[in-house]
Amino acid sequence: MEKNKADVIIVGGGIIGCATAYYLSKRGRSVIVLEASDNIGNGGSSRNGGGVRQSGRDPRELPLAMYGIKELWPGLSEELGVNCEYHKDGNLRLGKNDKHKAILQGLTDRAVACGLDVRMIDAEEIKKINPYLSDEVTCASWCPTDGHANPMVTTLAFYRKARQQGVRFITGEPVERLRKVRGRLKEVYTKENVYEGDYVVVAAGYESRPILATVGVDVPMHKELVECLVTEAEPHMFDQMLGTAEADFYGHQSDHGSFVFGGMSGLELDNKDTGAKNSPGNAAITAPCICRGIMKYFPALENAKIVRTWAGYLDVCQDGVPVLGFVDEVPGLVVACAFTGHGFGIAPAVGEQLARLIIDGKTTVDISGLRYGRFKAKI
Amino acid sequence: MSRIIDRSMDIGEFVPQPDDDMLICRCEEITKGEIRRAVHDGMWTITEIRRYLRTGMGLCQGQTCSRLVKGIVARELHISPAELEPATSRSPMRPTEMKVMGNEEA
Amino acid sequence: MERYEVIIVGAGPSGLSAAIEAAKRGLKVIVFDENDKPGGQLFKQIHKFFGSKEHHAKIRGFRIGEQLLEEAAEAGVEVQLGATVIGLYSDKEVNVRIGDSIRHYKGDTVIVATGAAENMVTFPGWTLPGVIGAGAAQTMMNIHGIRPGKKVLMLGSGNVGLVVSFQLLQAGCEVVALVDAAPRIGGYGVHAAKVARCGVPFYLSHTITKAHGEDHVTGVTISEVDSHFTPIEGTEKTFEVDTICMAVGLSPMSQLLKMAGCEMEDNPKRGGQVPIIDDFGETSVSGIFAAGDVSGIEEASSAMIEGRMAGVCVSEYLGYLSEEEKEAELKKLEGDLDSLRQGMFAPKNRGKLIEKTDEGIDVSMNLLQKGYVSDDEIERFPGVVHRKGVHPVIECTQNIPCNPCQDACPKKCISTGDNITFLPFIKDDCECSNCGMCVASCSGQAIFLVDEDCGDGTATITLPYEFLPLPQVGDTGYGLSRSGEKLCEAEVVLVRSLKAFDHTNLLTMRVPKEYAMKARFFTKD
Amino acid sequence: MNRIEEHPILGKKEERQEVTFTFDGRELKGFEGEPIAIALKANGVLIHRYTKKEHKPRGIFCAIGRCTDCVMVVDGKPNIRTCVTPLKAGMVVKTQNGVEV
Repeated sequence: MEKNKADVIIVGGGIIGCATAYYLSKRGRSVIVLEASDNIGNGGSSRNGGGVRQSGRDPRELPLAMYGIKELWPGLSEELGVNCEYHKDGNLRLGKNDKHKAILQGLTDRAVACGLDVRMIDAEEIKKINPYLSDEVTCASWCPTDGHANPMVTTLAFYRKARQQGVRFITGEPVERLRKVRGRLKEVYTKENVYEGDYVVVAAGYESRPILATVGVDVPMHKELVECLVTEAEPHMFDQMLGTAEADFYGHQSDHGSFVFGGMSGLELDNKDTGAKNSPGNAAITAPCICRGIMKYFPALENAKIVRTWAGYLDVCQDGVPVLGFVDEVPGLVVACAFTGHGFGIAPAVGEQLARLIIDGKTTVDISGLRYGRFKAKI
Repeated sequence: MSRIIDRSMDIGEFVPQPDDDMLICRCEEITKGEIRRAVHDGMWTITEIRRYLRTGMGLCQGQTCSRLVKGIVARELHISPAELEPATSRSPMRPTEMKVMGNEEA
Repeated sequence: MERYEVIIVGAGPSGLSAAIEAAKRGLKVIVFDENDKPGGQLFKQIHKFFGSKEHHAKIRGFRIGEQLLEEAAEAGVEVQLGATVIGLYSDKEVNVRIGDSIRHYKGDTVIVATGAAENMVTFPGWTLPGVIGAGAAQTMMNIHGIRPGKKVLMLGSGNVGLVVSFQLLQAGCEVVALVDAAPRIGGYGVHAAKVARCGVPFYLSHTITKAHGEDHVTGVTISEVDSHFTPIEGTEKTFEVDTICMAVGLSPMSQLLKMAGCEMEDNPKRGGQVPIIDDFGETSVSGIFAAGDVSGIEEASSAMIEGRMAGVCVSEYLGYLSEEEKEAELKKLEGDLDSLRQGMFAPKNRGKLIEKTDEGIDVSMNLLQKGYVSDDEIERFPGVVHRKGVHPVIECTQNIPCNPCQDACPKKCISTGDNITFLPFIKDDCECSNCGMCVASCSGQAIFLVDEDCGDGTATITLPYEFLPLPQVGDTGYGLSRSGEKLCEAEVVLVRSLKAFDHTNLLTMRVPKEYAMKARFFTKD
Repeated sequence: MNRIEEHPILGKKEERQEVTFTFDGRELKGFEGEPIAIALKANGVLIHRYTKKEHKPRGIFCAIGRCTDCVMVVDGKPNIRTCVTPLKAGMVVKTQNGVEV
C-alpha cells in the first residue's frame, strides 16, 4: 500500500496531467499519474492542431494564455530537453466577407481590452505575411505573439522529464471512483488498486465527469468528435498559425514540412465513433469537408497529399472555457477539465499554476473565472 | 489487451550498440539508436514511439518499418513483440491529394 | 450512397474467388482493386502450381489468374480497377478513391482480401538503390519485362526466395548466391533443387553484413551466423553484385480490418497482425470477412479456397443460400483446404525440423542445407528406381500436397498412394512410353526420364528445361550434377516442346552411362 | 540493355509505342504506359531521389507503390510514385531532393 501513496495523485496522463506532474515534481513533490489508456497523451493532447494562441480566447482564460506565451513556452524545449517545435510567428484568423470581418472585429476588441497585441489587417498586409493565401481572403485578425508547437512531442516531453524527476506514471489503469476520508478527498480507486494522496487532480478530459460524480461534483460538459488531418512533407511555405472566422479549419505547417489541419463537418455533436479501443474513429465525411475548407483559403495546397487523419473528443464546457482549480466542497480535489478544444496552448501555464495552487495555496494568474462553482441557471 | 504498466519499472540502462546508426524507418530516416533511446526515455508503446520520433508516419505509413520497430522496442523492454499493440490504422490507406479528398461523389 | 450486397477489397486470388461464389448465386457484387490489372500477385507467378486438380495444380499462376477472371466475368462480377479503398468503417461503409474523386459505398457485407506485404531485414547499406524486395524483382521481370539486375544475391530460402531465384535465372540474370540466416532451407526442396542444379550456391546460416556502394549496390558481404544469429568474425565472403533481393517473409496487410474495428491479434503462425476470424473468415464485426493472406500467410491455392468460403458465407448471410446448403458447400471446400494444409510444410509444422518422411524415410539433410539431394541419399526415395529401358526417376523427397504426376502418366505408372502428400512411386509392372508428360507436369521439375544403359556405354536423361536459348539437337556441352557442377560431356539428342508441356521443354541429353543417376542438368558452356 | 526481349515462359513482349521523356534535362526513351521507374531502369537510371535528412540516394524498392522510396518530381509535382505512374510522352522527370520541387 505504501508504494501507492504520493503527495499528489493525478488522474489523466494527457498534457495537463503531464505538465502538472512535471511542475509539481520540479518542486519536490511526489506524484503518481494514472492513465486509463495504454498511451500517454492519448486523448486531445495528441489529437489537436497545435495552436499556441492568445487571440480568439475568452477573457476568462486569456490571462493563462498570455502568461504561458510570455513566461513558459519560449524556454520550454530547453527546459524539457526535447524540441517541442514551438514557433512564435503569429496567428492569422482569416475572413472573406463582412460577416467574417464583424466576427473578427469582435474577438479583436475583446482581446485588446485585456491588453493583448492583436489587430485587424487588410488584404495587402495579409499577403505580405502569407503570400500563399487566396485572393478571396480580405480581412484577418493578426496576433504576432501567437504561434504553434508539436502537441504530441510536447506532451511526451513533459512526460519524459517528469518521469526522470521521479513521477510514477501508470498506464492502462482507469480510475473508477474517488473517496473522501475524514472530510478530505484522499483515495483513488481503480479496478485493482487504491492510490492515496494529499491532493487529487482530475484531468481526464470528458472522462473526468463520471469520475468526479463519485464525489458529487458535476462539470456541465459534453463530448464532440472532431478531426485533424496531416499531409506529406511539403517545401517550407509559412510559419504562422492559421484559423478562420467561421472555423472552417485551423492549423499550421510543421517543422517536418507537413501541414496539420483540423476542422469540422458540422455534424460533430452526432458523429458516430467508428473507432476501436484506445482510439476514436473518423467519420468518412469529415476529412473531405476539411479539405474543401482549406482549399477555399489555400488553393496552392490542392496537390498536397493527405497521409493520415485522426479523430479526437473535445470536452466541451457548457460556457466554453475550462473548469480549473480547487472545489471548495471537496477539500483535496483539484479539477482541470472541460478545456473545450483549446487546452493545448495553455497546458504549460495550467500545469505550472496548478502546482503553485497545490504547493503555495494560490496561483499567480487569476483563474477565478474558471472556478467550478460558476454555473447558474439563466434566469 | 490493456494492461496496467508502471512506467517507472526498471528496464535497465541504455547501452550503446554498434548498429545504433542503422536506419530503420526509411521514410523519416529514424535510426535504431534513436528508437532504443526513446524507449529509455519512457516511450513504451508503438503509438508513443511514433508520436515522439515520427517512425511510420512518413509517406509509406509504416508499411516497411512497423515490424522492425516493433522488434526493437520489444527487445528493449524485454517482452515479446506480440505484446505490443500496433499503431492505429487510419484513413487514407494511401496518400491522397487534398483536391481528390475534397472531391466527393455520392 | 451506392449499396452493394458484397463489397470485396482486392481482386487477387481470394477476392476474385469470393466474388465468383457470391455473384453466381445472384448477389450484387463489386470488387475494388487499386491496381490497373486484376489478379493480385497471380500474374507474377510464372511457375506451375502445386496441389491436385481441384487446386489448379500444374497450371502456371498467371494462367490461373486468367481463368479466374473469365469465371468472374461469366458470373457477372463487377471489377472496378484503379480503385483504392482508403477507408473501411465498422458500419461497412467503404471509401474509395477512383480517379480524381472519393466515392462512398455501403456494403451489406464486406470481404477484405488485401493480401500481404513483404517483410524486410536491415543491414548496413539496405537503403541503397539496388536493394529490392523479391516482389519487386517479380514485378520487374514478369510484368514489365525488365531484368532487376545482372548479378543478384537472394536473401531468403522460403518458397518466394527459391521461386524468384529461378525466375531471375529464367529472365537471364545471374544469381550469385542464395543466402538464409536459418540453418535449413525454408521452402520446398524441389524448388531449391532446380535452382541448385543451375549452379547457384546456397549459404545457409549466413546473413548479409553489408551492402557495398556509394550511389547504388556494387557488392555484398555475407557472414556465417552462430545459433543466436550473430555474425561470426572471419567468415565474411564478398560478392560483386548490382542487386540484392530480399525474400524474408510476408506480413498480412490487415490495416483496413483494424480500421473497421475488427478484433485483431498478433499471431506469428499466421505471419503477424491478423483479424480474429471463425473457420470461414468472419471477423468480430458481423458481416465483415477476411480471406487469403490478409488473415494468415499461405499459398495462393489456399487463398482461393478461403475466398470461396467467404463467398459462400456471405451468400447465406444475405439469404441466397440456406443454412444446410452453406454447410454442404463449406464441407467440400474445407476438405480441399485441409488437403493443402497437409505434409511437411503445413502451417502447423512451420519452423519445425522434420527428419523423417511420412513413409519413415530419412529426409535429405543435404537438401535442407545445400539445396540438393546428394548422390548417395537419392537412392532411398521411392520414386528413384532402376529399370531396363527408359523409365521415370522421381526425385520428390518431401511430403508436399501435390499429385499431378499420377494423373499425367497415360500408362498409370506413377502413384502417390492414398494421400496427396505421399511420395510418388513407380509401379512395378509399368511400361513407360517415354511420352514425357510426367516430366512436364511436375511443378517441382523433379521428374526425369532416364535410360541408364543404352547399350553403347551411354545413358540418356530427359530433363525439364525452361530457359532461353533452347539448346538444339546436336548441341554439345556438359552434364551438370544436382549441385550444378560440370560432371561430364553431354550431347543433346532430343528436344521436345509440345503445347501440352506448357512451355516446359523436354531436353534429352546423352551422357556416359556412369552419370545416368548423377547428371541432372545441361549447359552448353 | 536490361529489357527481356524474349522470355522462356512469357514469350515476346507485345509491340508498344516508344515515347520520349526527359530525366533531369536528358532526353530518354521508354514505352508509353509502362511505369516511369521501369523506363528509367531501362536507361540505367537507378537513383530516384536523395533523402531530406541524410541526403542519401534511393531508388526502386517495392515496385508496387507501397514503400514510396521511388518518388520523384514529375511534371513539377513532387512525391510521385514512379513505380506505379504510367509514362507519357513528353513527361518531365526530375531527381527529387528531400521534399523540394
